[in-house]
Amino acid sequence: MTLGALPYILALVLMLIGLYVVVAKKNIIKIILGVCILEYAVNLFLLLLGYRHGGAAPIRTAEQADTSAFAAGAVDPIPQALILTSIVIGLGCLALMVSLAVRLHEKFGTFDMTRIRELKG
Amino acid sequence: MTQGMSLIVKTITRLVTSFITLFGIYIVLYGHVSPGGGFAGGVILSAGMILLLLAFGREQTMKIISHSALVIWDSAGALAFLTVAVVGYLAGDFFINFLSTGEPYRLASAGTIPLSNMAIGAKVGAGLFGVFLALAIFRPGRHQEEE
Amino acid sequence: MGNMLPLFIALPLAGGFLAALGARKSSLAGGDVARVMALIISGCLLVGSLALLGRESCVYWIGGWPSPDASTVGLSLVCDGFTQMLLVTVNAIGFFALLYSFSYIQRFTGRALYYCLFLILLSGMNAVVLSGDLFNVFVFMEVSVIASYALVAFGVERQELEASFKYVILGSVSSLFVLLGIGLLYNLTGQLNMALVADRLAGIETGPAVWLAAGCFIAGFGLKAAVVPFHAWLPDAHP
Amino acid sequence: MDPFMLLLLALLAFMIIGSLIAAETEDLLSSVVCVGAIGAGLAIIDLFLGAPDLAITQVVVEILCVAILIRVVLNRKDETHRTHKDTFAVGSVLLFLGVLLVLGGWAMTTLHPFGEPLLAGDQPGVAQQYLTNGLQDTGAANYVMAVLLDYRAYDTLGEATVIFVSIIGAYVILRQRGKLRHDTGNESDS
Repeated sequence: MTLGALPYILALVLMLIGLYVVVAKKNIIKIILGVCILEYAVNLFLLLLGYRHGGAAPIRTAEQADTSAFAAGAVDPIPQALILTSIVIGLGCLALMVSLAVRLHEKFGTFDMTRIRELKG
Repeated sequence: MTQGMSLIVKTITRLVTSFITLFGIYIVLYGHVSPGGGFAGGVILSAGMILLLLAFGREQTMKIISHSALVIWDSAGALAFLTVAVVGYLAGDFFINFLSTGEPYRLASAGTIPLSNMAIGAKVGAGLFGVFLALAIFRPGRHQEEE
Repeated sequence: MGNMLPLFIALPLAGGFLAALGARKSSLAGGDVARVMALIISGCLLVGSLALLGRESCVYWIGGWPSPDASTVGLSLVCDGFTQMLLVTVNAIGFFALLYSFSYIQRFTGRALYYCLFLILLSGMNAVVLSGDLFNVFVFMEVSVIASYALVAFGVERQELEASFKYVILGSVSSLFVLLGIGLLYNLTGQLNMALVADRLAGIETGPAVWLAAGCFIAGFGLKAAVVPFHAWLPDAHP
Repeated sequence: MDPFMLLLLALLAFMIIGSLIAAETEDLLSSVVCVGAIGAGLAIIDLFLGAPDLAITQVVVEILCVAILIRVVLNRKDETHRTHKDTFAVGSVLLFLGVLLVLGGWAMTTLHPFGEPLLAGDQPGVAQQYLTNGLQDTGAANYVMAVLLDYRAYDTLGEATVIFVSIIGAYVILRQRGKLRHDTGNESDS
């Protein structure tokens, strides 16, 4: 295993922890938090993909007049744009999941998935 | 929640909220020359209004901003962003940057990008605060007997 | 003819935003206006997709960005034979589902919001079918899928809420798998345009990273489409 | 190993430990707070990896998420942790995740290594074109905004629609009543 892949693998570990929470936990809020962790991990992975050693932020100031020097030293802007979109999508999903959780708690009086299944019908 | 928090919190909130709103507007307007942008600024605007809601309670806040006004701002922001795209379509291509790009590093540069940022900022600010307000005014168990 | 393509997305989106504007004022009138608008827009889309049928394939570049051979900076809408067929299918099913739902939706509150969600679902599906960019497919798949989460829970009864919650969780996890796959492909090829990604992938040898990306896409889209090993959520959500 | 890399690995370890605590703690409120700490760690990593836009957005979104989740968790009772634990199911899940970790880790060693993305070379990615031509093409000094709102503005239309439709969905789900009663006279939502 080379060192160059170590940050990727740590992001993968974070993803799998999120997946574990989603699959193994029975509490609605815990499951929502698991989806949040998974989303952070995927965002982190995309961010790690875009970095280059010693890279500067892709925001130019008036002092950086030389375009080719800037283009050779800045980090990749595409993953950042993708992550911004993905953060927004995650926030939308979170709003929807939280309102569903509130409604489920009102109807069943609990956040426990197993008891919600028992109560059905 | 209904009555709001203590006098200290209310006073501080009164002082701070205007600055939070100002910072949110700054982040929205300068998104194309410095870090930030419509989405981050919109979330800051909605966070300022959430602070108002938490400090003063929902009755006081809903006197200032009603729920239907929030829905209208939300849809209007989305429509404004779509309008930028459609005007570009009429001018040649969907989402073409139909304004001149101007001189870089100035506020009035980059063509349609500041317009889009403003539309997204209004939309996101109103929409997220609307969700929080809907969660706050949701009272559980009020119509349990109807089933 | 390619100039018509953005309207398949812009028209229902505008309808959806306008329908939400009318949702608060007076619910009954807002619902009726939204219904007429949804009917007109859906009919226009059906006619438009039928008119596209049988034409030669075309590519529409959004934003007017030039497309040099090596790499493309803009996003594209692609319309070839298969896309035309899918477009007709999506819009025909949308139109007839809308006709059927007129009487069904009468018994619910908040009908303007229903038409808003329906139109946005339709525009998301049209955009997924037309898109020529990997990340764009992801974004508009999220648009249509989030609208369908809300539509599953529209009656806010117990079983609808539970089914919708399961659907949201599985849907979110599967879209994150798709996003992971897109990230892997972007790292391998440096492109997001589908044609260019395929082009570059043919040039490099198929290593484990490509297999991981393929596995992510199969798991993600499989969960969304409920193909056989991933079908557990479907009976709950569509009773 | 240079200090930059050490710092990055320390922050990643912080995020992993935070997520483990969030997964295993029994109190929902502390779980929510742990997820907030993970988001803060992600914001710091954003700053280190040259993404100030993302850092701002991540911090404010984090605050909003934690505020919403705490609002939901407070004052709602919950007794999930008293239910039985199924050791066999947890064990099989862990086994499956371990297999995924080995396979995925093996695949990730064959990616372009960290810090050397596909930007230069004989077949450069599309990002190099954005970095070279962005200022002349769009006039925006912030290249992320140039990509987000000009080159790929259509994506951002989708993003705005996502947030719009999820807000409308939350309104729909939080309506007081789904079905009309017998008389259609008083129709109201939320």
